[in-house]
Amino acid sequence: EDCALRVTTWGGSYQATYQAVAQKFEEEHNCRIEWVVGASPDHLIKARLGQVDVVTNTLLNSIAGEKEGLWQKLDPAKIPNMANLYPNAVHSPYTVFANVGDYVLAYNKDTVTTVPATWDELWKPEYKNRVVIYGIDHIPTLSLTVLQAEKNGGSIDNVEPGLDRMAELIKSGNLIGSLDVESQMVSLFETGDAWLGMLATGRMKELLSKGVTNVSFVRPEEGTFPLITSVNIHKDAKNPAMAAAFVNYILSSEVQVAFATRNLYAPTVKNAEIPDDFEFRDLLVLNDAFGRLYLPDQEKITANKAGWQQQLNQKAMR
Amino acid sequence: MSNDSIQVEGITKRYGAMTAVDNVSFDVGQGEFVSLLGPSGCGKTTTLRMIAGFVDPSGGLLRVRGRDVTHLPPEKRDLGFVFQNYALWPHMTVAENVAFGLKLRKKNRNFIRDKVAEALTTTGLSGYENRLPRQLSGGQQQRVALARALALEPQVLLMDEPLSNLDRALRVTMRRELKELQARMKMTTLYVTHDQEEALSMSNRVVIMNKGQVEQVAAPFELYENPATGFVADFVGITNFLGGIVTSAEGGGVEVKLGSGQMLRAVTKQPVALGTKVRALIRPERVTLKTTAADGDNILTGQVVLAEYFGALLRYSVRLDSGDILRAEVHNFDSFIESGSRVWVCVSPEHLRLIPDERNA
Amino acid sequence: MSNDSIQVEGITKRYGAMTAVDNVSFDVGQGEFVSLLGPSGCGKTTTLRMIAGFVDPSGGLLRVRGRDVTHLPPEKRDLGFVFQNYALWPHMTVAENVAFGLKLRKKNRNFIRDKVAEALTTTGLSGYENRLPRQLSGGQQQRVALARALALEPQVLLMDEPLSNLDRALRVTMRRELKELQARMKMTTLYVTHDQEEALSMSNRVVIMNKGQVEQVAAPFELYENPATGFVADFVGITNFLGGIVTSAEGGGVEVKLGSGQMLRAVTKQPVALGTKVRALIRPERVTLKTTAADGDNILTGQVVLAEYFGALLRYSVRLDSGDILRAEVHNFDSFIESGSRVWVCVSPEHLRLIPDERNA
Amino acid sequence: MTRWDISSIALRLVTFSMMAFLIFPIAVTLIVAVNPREFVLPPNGFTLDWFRAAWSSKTFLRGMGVSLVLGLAAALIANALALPAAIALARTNFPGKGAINLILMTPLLIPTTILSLALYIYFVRVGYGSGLVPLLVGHAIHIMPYAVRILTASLLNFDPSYEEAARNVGAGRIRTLFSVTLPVIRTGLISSLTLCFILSWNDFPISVFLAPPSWTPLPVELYSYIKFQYDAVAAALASSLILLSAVAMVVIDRLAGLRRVLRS
Amino acid sequence: MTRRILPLLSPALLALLLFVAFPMVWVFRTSFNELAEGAYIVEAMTLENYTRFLTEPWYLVNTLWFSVRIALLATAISVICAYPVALYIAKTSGLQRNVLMALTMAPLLIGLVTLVYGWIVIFRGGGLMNSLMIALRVYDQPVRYMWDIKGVVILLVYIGTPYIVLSLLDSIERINPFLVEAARNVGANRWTAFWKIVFPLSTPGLYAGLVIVFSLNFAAFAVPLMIGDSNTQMIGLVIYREALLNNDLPFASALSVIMVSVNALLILGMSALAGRLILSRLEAKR
Ligand SMILES: Nc1ncnc2c1ncn2[C@@H]1O[C@H](COP(=O)(O)OP(=O)(O)OP(=O)(O)O)[C@@H](O)[C@H]1O
Ligand SMILES: Nc1ncnc2c1ncn2[C@@H]1O[C@H](COP(=O)(O)OP(=O)(O)OP(=O)(O)O)[C@@H](O)[C@H]1O
Ligand SMILES: [Mg+2]
Ligand SMILES: [Mg+2]
Repeated sequence: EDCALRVTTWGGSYQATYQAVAQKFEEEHNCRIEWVVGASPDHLIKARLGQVDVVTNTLLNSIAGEKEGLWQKLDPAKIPNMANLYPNAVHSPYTVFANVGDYVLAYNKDTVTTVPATWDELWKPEYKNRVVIYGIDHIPTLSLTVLQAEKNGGSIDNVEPGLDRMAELIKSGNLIGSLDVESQMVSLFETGDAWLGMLATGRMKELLSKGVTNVSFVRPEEGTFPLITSVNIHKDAKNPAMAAAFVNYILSSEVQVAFATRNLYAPTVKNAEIPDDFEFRDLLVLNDAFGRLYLPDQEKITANKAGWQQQLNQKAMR
Repeated sequence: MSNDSIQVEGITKRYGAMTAVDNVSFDVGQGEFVSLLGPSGCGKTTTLRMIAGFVDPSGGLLRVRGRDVTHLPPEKRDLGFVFQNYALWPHMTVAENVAFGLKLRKKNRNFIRDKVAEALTTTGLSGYENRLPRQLSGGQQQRVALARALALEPQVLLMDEPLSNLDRALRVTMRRELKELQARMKMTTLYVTHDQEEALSMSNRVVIMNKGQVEQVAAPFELYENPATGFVADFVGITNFLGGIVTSAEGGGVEVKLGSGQMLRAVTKQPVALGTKVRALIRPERVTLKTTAADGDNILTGQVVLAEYFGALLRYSVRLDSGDILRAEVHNFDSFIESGSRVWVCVSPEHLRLIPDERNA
Repeated sequence: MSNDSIQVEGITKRYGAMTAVDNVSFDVGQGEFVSLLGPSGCGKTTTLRMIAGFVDPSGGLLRVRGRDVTHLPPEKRDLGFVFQNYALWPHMTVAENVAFGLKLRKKNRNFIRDKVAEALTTTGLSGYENRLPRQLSGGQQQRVALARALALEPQVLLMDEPLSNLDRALRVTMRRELKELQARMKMTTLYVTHDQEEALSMSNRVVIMNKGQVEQVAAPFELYENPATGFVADFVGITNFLGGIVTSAEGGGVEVKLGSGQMLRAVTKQPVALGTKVRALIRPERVTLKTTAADGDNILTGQVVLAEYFGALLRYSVRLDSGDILRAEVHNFDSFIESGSRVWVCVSPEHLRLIPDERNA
Repeated sequence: MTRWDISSIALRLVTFSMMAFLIFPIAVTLIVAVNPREFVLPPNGFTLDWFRAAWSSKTFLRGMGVSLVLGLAAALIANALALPAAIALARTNFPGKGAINLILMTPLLIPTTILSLALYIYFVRVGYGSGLVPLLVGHAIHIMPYAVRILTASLLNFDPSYEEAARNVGAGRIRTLFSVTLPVIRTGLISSLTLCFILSWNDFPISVFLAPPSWTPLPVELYSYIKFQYDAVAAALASSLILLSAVAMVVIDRLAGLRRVLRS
Repeated sequence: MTRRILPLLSPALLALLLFVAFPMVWVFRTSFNELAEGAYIVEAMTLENYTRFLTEPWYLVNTLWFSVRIALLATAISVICAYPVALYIAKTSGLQRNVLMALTMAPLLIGLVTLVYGWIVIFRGGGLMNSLMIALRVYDQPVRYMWDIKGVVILLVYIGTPYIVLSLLDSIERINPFLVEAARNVGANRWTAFWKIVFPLSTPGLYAGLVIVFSLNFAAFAVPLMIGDSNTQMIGLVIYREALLNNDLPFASALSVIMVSVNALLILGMSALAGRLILSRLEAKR
């Protein structure tokens, strides 16, 4: 019989890794995988419409989907590899983390001579028009906002001080931009336009492997902001058993290592062994680094970010 | 198919408040050649376009071959048409323009080639096969438009001033060719022209239009010799009008007293009532001018005010003593009469026509 | 400004391999009315367009008002122009079309309004001010084109068949109006027409063109009575040609032996050498037809093969016994000669012209 | 009348500066595509690696194929729908014409993101969630207003007597359309088809939502690629496309030129 | 009349009904729903999404009015750039014409996504544009183009221009050359002949191009997304963000409804103006 499993993925290298490892799964289970390629929001929309079985998601999407009741519970009996997950890689009975990257503080070694130790560096006046961050509705920037709120006497429930700091940053003229397209940030570091800024580890690797030697990175003392890939099974999955099998496969050390070495997304299972000679080992958020991830309450962020953005816009523009 | 006639029954076309064609009726019998003649803007083109189906009539009925075609699409009417503004397809060569209709009829290639060559020869355009319309002179374009219609050998042919841009010599030739073709093929033909000579020489009958209405439908000779209205008399050929009142009428002889008091004698076919206001019509070529005193019936005196030379003819304008201007044409002349000369004007009673004076009726 | 003349000196226009205008020279003096007359496609429009500056000449020189304008842009030439295909601006109303040139000259509003009204009245278009060109009949559009040029009161006016789409009556009126306007304003006028009657009646001189070349430049009477070539004779008016050889020439009297052996006598002004091959020209209106035997000079016999009625004239085609076809026109007639009748053809020696036979020279 | 006067020189100047403006970034893209290290100017070397990578990527090649087929099909469908409407709009005046005009523009007024999302949801609801139909319909409907506008503009300058002449010699409406109307408005039609094709070729939001798994058009593939992988492969791909179309232009010109020679 | 028009219009109208009107019903309905906890959609009947936008001056000024202004500005510049090009191309033929056409279309053919490469190289702080301008002494400090509204406008112009060239070309080409000659003859120089004859007669094409490009600009999201930054609150981008990044479909739907209405009003205005000025005179009725 014709077995097909619909799995969402982002395009490009993520899909490439997926495809490379999926071949084995397809053969073993005699089931073809149909890749549903798209940007993160598409994944959610397609899930809403019941067009997918296994959803590779951002955590934000997973949370929204949970609230809408889109997912089915992940059954550890059918997904034995769940047992190997780090405890904080299990978000809920519906959502687990497939892999994790983080946003580090990248800097140009030629122009930033002392290694920055804190995210506050971004505000320093000497970096006028030299700083890049993600767009203000992206998770790392939202996290930075909450972080700043906490550092300035606020909290996630009183984010005003954080917003003020962000507005200050915007108005300071330090920012080259707050960007939506990650790859542009890479090129800004490459050309030397950007001296300091957030960068996902995956992008950092790209820079390094291109032979860019004057850009380095640091994980500031406050911690870094995680980039989480979560995974869900749709409640109306056509073949739940096969979906569970695939999730199990994603959590296998083989696939975990593949994503780590190819895309720099660190494993979320304890039993994945990264080769010691792996060139970019430092870039991976391994074992204990997990604990240092700055992960404010995602649900609160989700619920409030629209309001925050609007406030920030007003603060920054007036 | 045996009855290739056209009937136009009370057809009307309004553009907003303005009536371009007003309740026009006439018909063209099988194989007949009828001309639509009238002044600029009188509705000739509009009438023709309604028959061809390009303009929707506001009212009235059209029959072609006995069939009501008032609402038939143009391509179903099977009528040849020559456009006043040529309407040559700009993307096709001369040959392609002419061949298009034949191709639609799925004729074979050799047949088409021959017919195209024939039509182009008839219109004097051999050698221009591969030109595009914009590379042709005005007259050449007009001939292509004609060739395009003729190549289809239509049984019913409508033409809108197809020779207006041709020189006289070519026009005379084309006129002959057309007439001969029409006679040979027994084409039912409706011909719009503003050229009375063309209308008179080619037609079996002529429809005179004025301001959207039909003034008279008659055979050429009848039209010229017995115009129904002053408009027709004036429009078909040149006419002198002299207004007067009938003072005596006995048998065929009638006496008219002109405004100036002078008397004119006329021979009429229809009886005329005594005392009717009439206009006496005199064709210029019927006027004889003498530079010496003359005697007899219908002699008026006057002075030549203008002499125009047209090669084959001399046209004089004479101011009669009554003040009226009278035109006289002289053919086959050997001497000029100088402008300013005093002249005696003679018109024989047989050449005087009387029509009721509709101006103040 | 006192010298509003046009000189055309050896102007030539080639389109690829084809020469549309070939080394044409003539001139139009100040206030003169000159017509360009010739068959369709002979290069009239092209010549005019070169003078106006729309077409670049391939060679030759153009002077207007004594100044070399060969490479001047059209708007600097200050010439009125009436287009053969009207070229009305479709987005402007009739009044706007006419007013456009005046507006460019920065005239004040009242002045413009008056001039527009005047030009429209002259062309019989009052009441059509607010129509768009596509809402007009062919003839009306042509008159707008004329009004547009006249409103500017140009000192030099070029017109390309400006009356071709008008009915005869209107044409005659417009012709008069134009001529009168031209005379009053002393406009230097070059007038393209295919209508010989128009050319002859309006012009001071006529330029006859054929196949891109000038055949003759002459005053109308000269042209008609003394055509330089067979082409001119044939094109200007209708002519009968009879070929022969001069057998005796004494003073003004010449005897020509026709191909058929018959002798014709002619009176000539220029001396003719004995034995020259000539063509005798006879204008149809100079031919007298008799149905009874006649005697005297220049009598030929034949048979009427066609009788055409044109209202004011009857045209007969007579097959002479020699086989030649001879045309005769009769004006002021009272009876027809039936087709098939035997006739005697008389031509007086004064009405016979001789031209060298260039066909086999 | 090609004389050298100020206005024609100015026109030429403006045109050529505009051309420079239009191709400047393309030229830069070309340089980027042969530069071993992207974004660093002046170039620090020459490489065809990016081209090699672009042309050995099955994803891109397939994406290109999909976009090509999709673009052609969508352009044809859109124009087929638009042409009759354009004829009605250009030829006749009828009550409510302004409204119809606007209605025909609606796909242009709605943000593409929303339109495609709505279309996607709609198709899923009516049971055509996957397959090619939604993708094709989405593209065609989105580009239709462009076709309507351009064709209407074309037809406004069209002399209706050309059509009358064709109808008169016996061509039906359809035949007249193909033999006379379309050839006469050729430039407009080609503009419209080209524009429609290009719009479809470049479309991203509609394809993202409506493309079935194995039919991903090029822009989606490209976007997914550069979102995570920022190298000059995309630039190389773009450069190849420019070169290809340039070659096609020359070839078409030669062929068309040849035809003209053969004809005369 | 309707007998002749309906068959002509019905295919397009039917397609629009099926594939625009019906789907838009859903959008309209969604605009009254609610986003709960910033995450999931709850069926509701609330005007909240509309009032949130329409009662907030910040949105009205910085999003709606801002988008209209930018779209108008970019469209106007595109027209100014495109017109001479179309005029020039209309006069050429053969290879020259094909090459010019290819160059004009090239930006469209390549697509925005890849072109951004080139633009970054040109626009960035020490990029070609700044180097050139500083060398030409237009200004002496690098100016920001990338991630700035200047860059957005330049790119919108860059993309809009070819569309206008294309739609103008046909209208210009079909102008009967005699009409220009007639104008020159009554004393119009090239410039006047252009303004009084060529320009009015090209308005159908110009209008087509205007409407297309204005709508494209007004709804633009890809350009502001890639070239702009958070300050570039073009409404198209806001909708995109709300719908796809914030999952706020109800708000995005409401914004879409507002945007469609505004755009429709603007286009109606433009068409009324164009119709009044010229189009109605060119309509081919006999
Ligand atoms: N663009 C062109 N390319 C090639 N030949 C042309 C072109 N324009 C005109 N001709 C040719 O040049 C010749 C002269 O044309 P022109 O228009 O001057 O004739 P015309 O004397 O005005 O004729 P008509 O009385 O028919 O208008 C014609 O044979 C015509 O076919
Ligand atoms: N679309 C239109 N709108 C308004 N009036 C029109 C329209 N078309 C024609 N007319 C008017 O209708 C009348 C008749 O026009 P038509 O073209 O039939 O005249 P015509 O007899 O062919 O004249 P001509 O000999 O000048 O060609 C004219 O007065 C013209 O102005
Ligand atoms: Mg007419
Ligand atoms: Mg001519």
